[in-house]
Amino acid sequence: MTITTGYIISALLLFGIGMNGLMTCSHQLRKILAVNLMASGVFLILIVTGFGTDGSAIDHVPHAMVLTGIVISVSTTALALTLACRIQQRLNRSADETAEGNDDD
Amino acid sequence: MNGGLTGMKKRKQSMKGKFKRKDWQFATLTSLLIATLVTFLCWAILKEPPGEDLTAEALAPLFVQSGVTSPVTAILLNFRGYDTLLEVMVLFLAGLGIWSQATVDPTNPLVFSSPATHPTKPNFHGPGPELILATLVRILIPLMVLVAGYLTWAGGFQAGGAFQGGALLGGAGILLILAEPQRISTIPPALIRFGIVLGPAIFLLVGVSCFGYGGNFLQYPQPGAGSWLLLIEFGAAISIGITLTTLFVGGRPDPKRLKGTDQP
Amino acid sequence: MNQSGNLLIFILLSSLLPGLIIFSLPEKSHRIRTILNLGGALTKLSLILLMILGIYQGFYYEFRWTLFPGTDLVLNADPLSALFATLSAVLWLLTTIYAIGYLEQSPNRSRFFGYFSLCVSVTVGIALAGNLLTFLIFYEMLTLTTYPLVIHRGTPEAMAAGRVYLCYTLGGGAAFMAGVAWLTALVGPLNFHVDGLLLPVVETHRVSLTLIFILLIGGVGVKAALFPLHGWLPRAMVAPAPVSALLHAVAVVKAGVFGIIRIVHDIYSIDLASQLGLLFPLSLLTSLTILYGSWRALQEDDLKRRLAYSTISQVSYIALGISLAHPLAAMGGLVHLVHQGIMKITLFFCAGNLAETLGIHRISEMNGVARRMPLTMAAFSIGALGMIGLPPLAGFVSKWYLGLGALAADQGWVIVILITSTLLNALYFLPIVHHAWFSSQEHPWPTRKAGKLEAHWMLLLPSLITAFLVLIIGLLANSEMSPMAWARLIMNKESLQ
Amino acid sequence: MTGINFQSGLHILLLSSGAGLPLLFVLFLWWRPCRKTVYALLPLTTLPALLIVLFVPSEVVVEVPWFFMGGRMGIDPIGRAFLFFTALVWCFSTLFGQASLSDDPNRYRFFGYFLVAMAGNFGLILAQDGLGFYLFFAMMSFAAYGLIIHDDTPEALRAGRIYLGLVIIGEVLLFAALLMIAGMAPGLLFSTGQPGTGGALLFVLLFLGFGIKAGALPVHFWLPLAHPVAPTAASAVLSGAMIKAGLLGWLRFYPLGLSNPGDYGEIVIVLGLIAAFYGVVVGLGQREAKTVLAYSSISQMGLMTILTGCAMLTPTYRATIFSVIALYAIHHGLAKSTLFLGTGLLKSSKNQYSQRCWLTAGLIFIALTLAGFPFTSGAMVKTALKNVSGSLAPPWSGILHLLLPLTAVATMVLMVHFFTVMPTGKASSSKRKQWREMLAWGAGLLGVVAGLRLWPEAARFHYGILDSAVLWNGLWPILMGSVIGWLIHRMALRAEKESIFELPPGDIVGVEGYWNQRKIIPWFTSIQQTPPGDTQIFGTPGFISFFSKYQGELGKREKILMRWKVIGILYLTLCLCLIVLFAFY
Amino acid sequence: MIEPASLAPWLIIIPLAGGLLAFLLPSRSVLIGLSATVANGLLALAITFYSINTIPLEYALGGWPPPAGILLRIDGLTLVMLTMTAITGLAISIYAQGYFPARIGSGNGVSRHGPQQDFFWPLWLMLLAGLNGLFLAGDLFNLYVTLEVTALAAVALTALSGKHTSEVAALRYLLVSLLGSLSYLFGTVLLYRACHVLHLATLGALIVSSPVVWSGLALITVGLLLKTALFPMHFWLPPAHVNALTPVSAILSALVIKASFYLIFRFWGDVFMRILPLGGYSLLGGLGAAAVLWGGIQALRQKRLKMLIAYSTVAQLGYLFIALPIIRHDAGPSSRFALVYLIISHAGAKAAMFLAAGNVFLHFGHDRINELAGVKDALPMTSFALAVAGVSLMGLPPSGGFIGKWLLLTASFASGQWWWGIILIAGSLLAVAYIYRVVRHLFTKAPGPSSGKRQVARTMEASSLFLAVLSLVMGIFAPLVSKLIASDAVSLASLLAGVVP
Repeated sequence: MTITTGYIISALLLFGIGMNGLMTCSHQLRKILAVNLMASGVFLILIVTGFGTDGSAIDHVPHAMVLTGIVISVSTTALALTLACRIQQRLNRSADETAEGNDDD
Repeated sequence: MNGGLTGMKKRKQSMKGKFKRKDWQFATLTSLLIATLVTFLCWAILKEPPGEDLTAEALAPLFVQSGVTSPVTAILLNFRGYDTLLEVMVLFLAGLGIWSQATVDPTNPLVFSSPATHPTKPNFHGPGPELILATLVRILIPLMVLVAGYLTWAGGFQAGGAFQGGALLGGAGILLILAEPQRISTIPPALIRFGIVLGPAIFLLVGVSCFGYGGNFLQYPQPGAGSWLLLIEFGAAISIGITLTTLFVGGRPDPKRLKGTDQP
Repeated sequence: MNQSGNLLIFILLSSLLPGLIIFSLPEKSHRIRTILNLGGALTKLSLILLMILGIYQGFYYEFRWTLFPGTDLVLNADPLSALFATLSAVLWLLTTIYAIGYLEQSPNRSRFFGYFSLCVSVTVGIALAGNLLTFLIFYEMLTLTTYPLVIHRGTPEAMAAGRVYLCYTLGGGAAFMAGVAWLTALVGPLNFHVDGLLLPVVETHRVSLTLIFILLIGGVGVKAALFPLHGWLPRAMVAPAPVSALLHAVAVVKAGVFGIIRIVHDIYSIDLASQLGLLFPLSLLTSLTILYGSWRALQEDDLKRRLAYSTISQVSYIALGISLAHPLAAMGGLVHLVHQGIMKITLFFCAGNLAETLGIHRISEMNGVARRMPLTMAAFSIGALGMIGLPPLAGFVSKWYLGLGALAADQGWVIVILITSTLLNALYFLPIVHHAWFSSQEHPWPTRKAGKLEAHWMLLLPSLITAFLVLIIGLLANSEMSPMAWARLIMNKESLQ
Repeated sequence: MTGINFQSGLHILLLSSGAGLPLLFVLFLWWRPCRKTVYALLPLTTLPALLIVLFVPSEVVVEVPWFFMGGRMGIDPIGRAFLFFTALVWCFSTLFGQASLSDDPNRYRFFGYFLVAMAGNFGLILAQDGLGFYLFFAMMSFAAYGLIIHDDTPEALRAGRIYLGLVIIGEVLLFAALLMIAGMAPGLLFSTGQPGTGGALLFVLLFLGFGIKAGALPVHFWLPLAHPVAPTAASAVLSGAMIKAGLLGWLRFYPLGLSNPGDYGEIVIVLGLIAAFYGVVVGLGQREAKTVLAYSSISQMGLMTILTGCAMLTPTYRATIFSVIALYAIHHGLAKSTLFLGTGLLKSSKNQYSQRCWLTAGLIFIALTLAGFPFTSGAMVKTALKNVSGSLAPPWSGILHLLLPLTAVATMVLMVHFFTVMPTGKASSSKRKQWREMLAWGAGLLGVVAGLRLWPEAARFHYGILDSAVLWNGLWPILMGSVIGWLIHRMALRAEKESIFELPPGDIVGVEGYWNQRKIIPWFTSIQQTPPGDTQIFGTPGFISFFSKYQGELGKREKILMRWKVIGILYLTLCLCLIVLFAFY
Repeated sequence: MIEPASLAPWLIIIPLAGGLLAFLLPSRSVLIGLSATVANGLLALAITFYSINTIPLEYALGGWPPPAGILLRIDGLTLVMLTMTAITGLAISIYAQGYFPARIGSGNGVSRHGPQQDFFWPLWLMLLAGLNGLFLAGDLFNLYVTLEVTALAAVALTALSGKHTSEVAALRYLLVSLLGSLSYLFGTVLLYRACHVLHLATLGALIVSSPVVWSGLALITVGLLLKTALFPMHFWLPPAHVNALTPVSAILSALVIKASFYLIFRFWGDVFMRILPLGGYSLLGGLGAAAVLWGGIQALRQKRLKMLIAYSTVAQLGYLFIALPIIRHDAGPSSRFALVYLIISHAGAKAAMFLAAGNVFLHFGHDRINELAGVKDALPMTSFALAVAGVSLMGLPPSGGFIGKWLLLTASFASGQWWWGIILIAGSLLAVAYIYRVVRHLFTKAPGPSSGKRQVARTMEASSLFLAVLSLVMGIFAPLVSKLIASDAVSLASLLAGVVP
């Protein structure tokens, strides 16, 4: 019982930290990383759900769900990062133009 | 990618001063709320008596019909095959979304190396550290492909499968991109598109063909289920590999580049 | 028993279809548009006459379309709805002729006539509505179809008037919807022909029934231009003459009063309403409106605004008749529905003629106008005298029965109201007639083309016909086919049921 | 209507054409091409009325259910008498008017109104039910307005406006009265025997309603204003026939409406008396001939009011008193209209001396008949009046016995004053027109002379036997009146004024100026530009101004909501709230 | 006779296959896209027609019985949503087919807009597949995956327009939907821990109220509320809907928003109704009421037409949430029918309005409300579509919106919660105010000659008009829809047997 409680508590902590990061950081990249943290927290709990009382894995459905979840979070993170990069490139390009114009920035 | 991000950091400092005071209050309030939520969840989950596992009991007798020994793969491809189909579609969708975003020219040094590290040498192929990379590519890539193949095949009876194999292939792809951008960029985009579409298409076709055998959608004919799954596994692995590489590149190949106009 | 419900649908479609077709017509296809308009009007009239014959022989028409088990749209024809439907159909035919003449060269006529026919089909819909939900639907659609007509000219004042019009009518519509919803929640579907709908609920929900009554009358009162809610009517006079003629004298205003009649007679039934003590405040309000309308009409120099205020006061006669809770008074009110419609539309036609041919808008410019346009002014005078309530004309008949009903319901004070309002009517109508006939011309007017009629024949004919109708209805008040006899039939049917 | 023989068919035709023919002529007048011919045939319009009087028996009643609330036309004894002199008066006035207005530019308009008024007058006499009576009464009153303001002079317009105001008030009062009566006697039929249950309010309404038309005291002031301004034919008809309609109204409605008319009889008699003397006193103060005649009509109507009072007091003698009233009406109607026609003639006979003396002789004769000179219809009416007053209850018979001769004196005084202010010819008109007017006037004179003789009813009052007492009773009031009149004239001559004291015509109406200064009427009908959208309860400008005030505020709120931090907190609080709600469910 | 349930998977297969093909052959993407949408439309109608009186149906994917395999569930609500998505999607595709050439033809070359068209169709088809999958899904985790597919496709479509603002909005939208779906996933996990079953029907029957279940349902609900942009958390909707391409913003506001609301309605109105607290319903209702008022007021403030329409979406969503407490308290099917009617008519009207706004923007180059005077002469059909859609949004008869509002009003009064009724009426008055701001310009005369730049294709105007008229005359189809919903109520009655009123 103790192994799973340890996993559960750490998973919840991960989820909490991830959510806190998502809500408080204003930097795009930090937000995306925070989302990943949350996702991993959820996946950890999902895995633990499959474990029986004596730590041996009885139910494999959560494991399948974790696999699906991981792939989904990879794709969403990829899309998020691309968007973040394009926004940043556009900001830099406009920042450079303004930099040449006036150098206060 | 990190080249772009450094610019972002620069702009960040200038704004820092303005939000100092108010941020602090929001931050503490949010963390306080999250803390309460997490503690409540801990309490709830731990208090929970283990209920009897309906799905596991229902699944146990059916594993033998799944055509695959490893329970996870059985669930993944057979019992909840529809989920996996959609999951592959999600990956395809991510690739689609990234391709719709922008065009990227892999050979352009600015993209993959930040100016700070390689200010002087525009060309990538000179002697020195690149030599290590070149040899690595020559040795590792074939090995990675072999292991990926094994992993995908091993999925049938132990942990492994399409996604793990695909991930490995993706890694090989990224290595190739970093080492040989010119060679990679010569691949015609149509081929890349076909590669990406291959996996999901096979999965879909197999599912539809089940109708032919008189079953529901994704209901593989009983005796040969294993071989159908294997077919899906390999198709998926290949397209996952290619998709992951395009996800890393971050855009669709630049049509101008391919028409032989060599400006960077 | 749906003997021939589709007759009712044909009546509705006979103006709906031409309207939709006209919308799509290009601007210059004048001929087709006129044919469609007049054809629609004539078919509608003949169908309604057919319906009246049917009703006479005790035919029962009903058209039922169930939206949802428990809420269904019902159209059926009873004498009261036949009365209002005939009035709208007849006056629509005349106003269409008038409008064709009036809008000779003006822009976007297809849009105008499209909305015009839609509006009439909605009015007939209101007339034929079988339950309160159908009435609510058509009532709200009336706002939709009349708004574009009010702002037809597109000038800033028209837009401002349109805005005020929308505020009032939609506010009223919302209140009405709330009331109807609340009542349906309490009692279930509210069919007009089922008696004693509210009886089971009277003891327990006395307060909410009163609140609902206030909501319903408030909602319908906006269109019936009761006192606090009448602000939109004078301002809507910026609309072209045919609009103010048909809509603000007949269709929109009468729909409001028709609503009051339905609510008091068919939903609440007279004895329940009086038992709840609702009718006396209503009669007070309507009397207040009568006096206020006439008093404000006195102070208006613009002709159409004066007529608008007089409409406000005249319409409240009908509501007063209904609120006196006596068959005679109700008969007076019902027949005034027809009489006032015809008289007021004559006045608006003549006002339109004056504005169109001589460009006269203000009463002070009307000195000696009868010499220049004798026929129009004759019609105007007949209409005006009728409004005052001189014996041979239609106005007297309804005032007479209102008085009788008031006396029979021992509400003597109502006669004082009738008298003061007749005096006020005289005070604001007779000077117009006097200046027109007897004083000399002060303003230069466009010269009259030799040999031609004083105004376009299409403008003149409707006004003369309606003036003649006023005379005939007044004189032949007792004959079988007159509105008076029809009102009597309604009352007998009411008391019979 | 089936099975009626030819004769009753004729009666029905006559009855309906009594009021119908004049209206028909109005339509033809309106139609431009045949105006000339219609103008020539104008006198024919009174023919059907005369025929009705002569031929139609009184029990024939035309029932027309579809006509305006069920019209009933018929002729009863009073009606016949009234119709007799009304028809004659309208006939003579038409002849006179046709001649005098032959060259007037808007004569067709005048005769349009003239014929409508005529139709109204005949109609109200023939009508056998309240509503019919009210309908024709209104038609007549409103048409008379057109006659009064025919000359378009400022005074005419002023008189017209006052007349119209009073007429409308009268209409409204009668409307209320009829409603009350209709409540009691549903069909409003005059023939029904049982009495009504109306009280004081109904009496006041009826008295004032018809009093306006009959020139009863408080509401008489339109008469002296209207007569001088109206053309001669119109004023003749106005005072000759139209005033009597008010009287007929009283006679018809009092028995129908009032529960016991008796207790109002005294008031009516007193008012009648006051009117009789008041008319003469104020008449003396006038300078214009027609105004004097108007005031004499008021005093004569006062006498007739007394008679109605007597009828109300003694219901048993009602029939006889009614016939006496009828006689008086005939006598006064014919005399007064001929007087008016004569004054009109005098005005336009500038230099035909012979014609003038003929006229003056005729006028003097009529004045005498009015005053009750023996052997004339006046004497006969005076004796009838005395009989009636004799039959009254003690207190009133004595008073009337005393006062009646005095009224005769007063009338004579007024007549004398009338001759002193008789107009001298101002304008001369063409020979042919002059001749036709004289013809009309002559017919009138003949009517006055022979009128009552023809009337069968009159035989009962043993007309003019030669015993001395009756002669003296007839003569002394006239002599005394002429002496007083002459004395007053001399006093006026010494003071170089036409009359001893000056009174504006329409005595109490002078007060109207008072109203104008006080700005009561102007405020009431002031035409000022109303503020746009008078009650701005729902006016959206209010809503928009309120809204724009908070514009900035709302914008800021929305921006705050845009930030992630805030959303995060809201998100978490919402989640926790849900959990708490779960817990407590 | 075709067995209706067997048609269900095709509703997912066809769009997926179309998406793959359109990506594979970019040059013929338009043809593939259109044919796939048409096929999907026909299929949806066919399913509705065949299974009208045999619902609710279930289709086991892969042939495995419920607790093991994944189930597709078809009941009245699903059929209605499928048909709505099919028809609206078809109209939007017809519009898009005309839209892209018009943008390309506008001179700044193929380079920028060419690929947009190629990528629009595959993304749209994937979104359609996601939506159909979501409506059909009968499995809790499967819902998560379909939700993810829809969200990803929507974000990619939003970012398609390539403008900086649309990319920022797309990223924010993505992060928001990630937060939403992760909470949803977490909720699902917790529910799985409690009952170890993913199949909705059995889950609904088995579930027992316990702290884990509370937190699971709370997380699911909050995640879905965030994705439906209910009042306090609506910040991401206006920028995303406004800066996207016109057909995309129509898809987003008419269909994507409805998907997450459908889930909330499925959970709160159907599956978990038995154990959800009454306080929860009134909380949602309260938030809905706040959304109606706040959305209306903000819509009044907007200067641009698209922003106004976006905020009107926020307001109209408020109505849907107000309906939840009424459904909970009202026994009969009428309030349920009313909610469905509001959803359908809003979808039609909102899509029509966005398409019309797109036409205006395309033709005039701007959509500032105060300078819309010349619209009537330049684009008659579009102005008529705007007016008709406005009427339907206001909820004036004969539109479907009116019938929905009317039934909701009567249900709220019948169930004694009159305050929802008052909010409904206040909301419709606010709607009148902000719609009036737009419609008013249709009747004023254009000041100068209309300087329209680009010619708007007839099909584009026709499709927006078709949608607007459809939502207007929705009243007539009522009996058909009521039959579907009525049968739902029956199947629900059994489930609710034990419900404490």
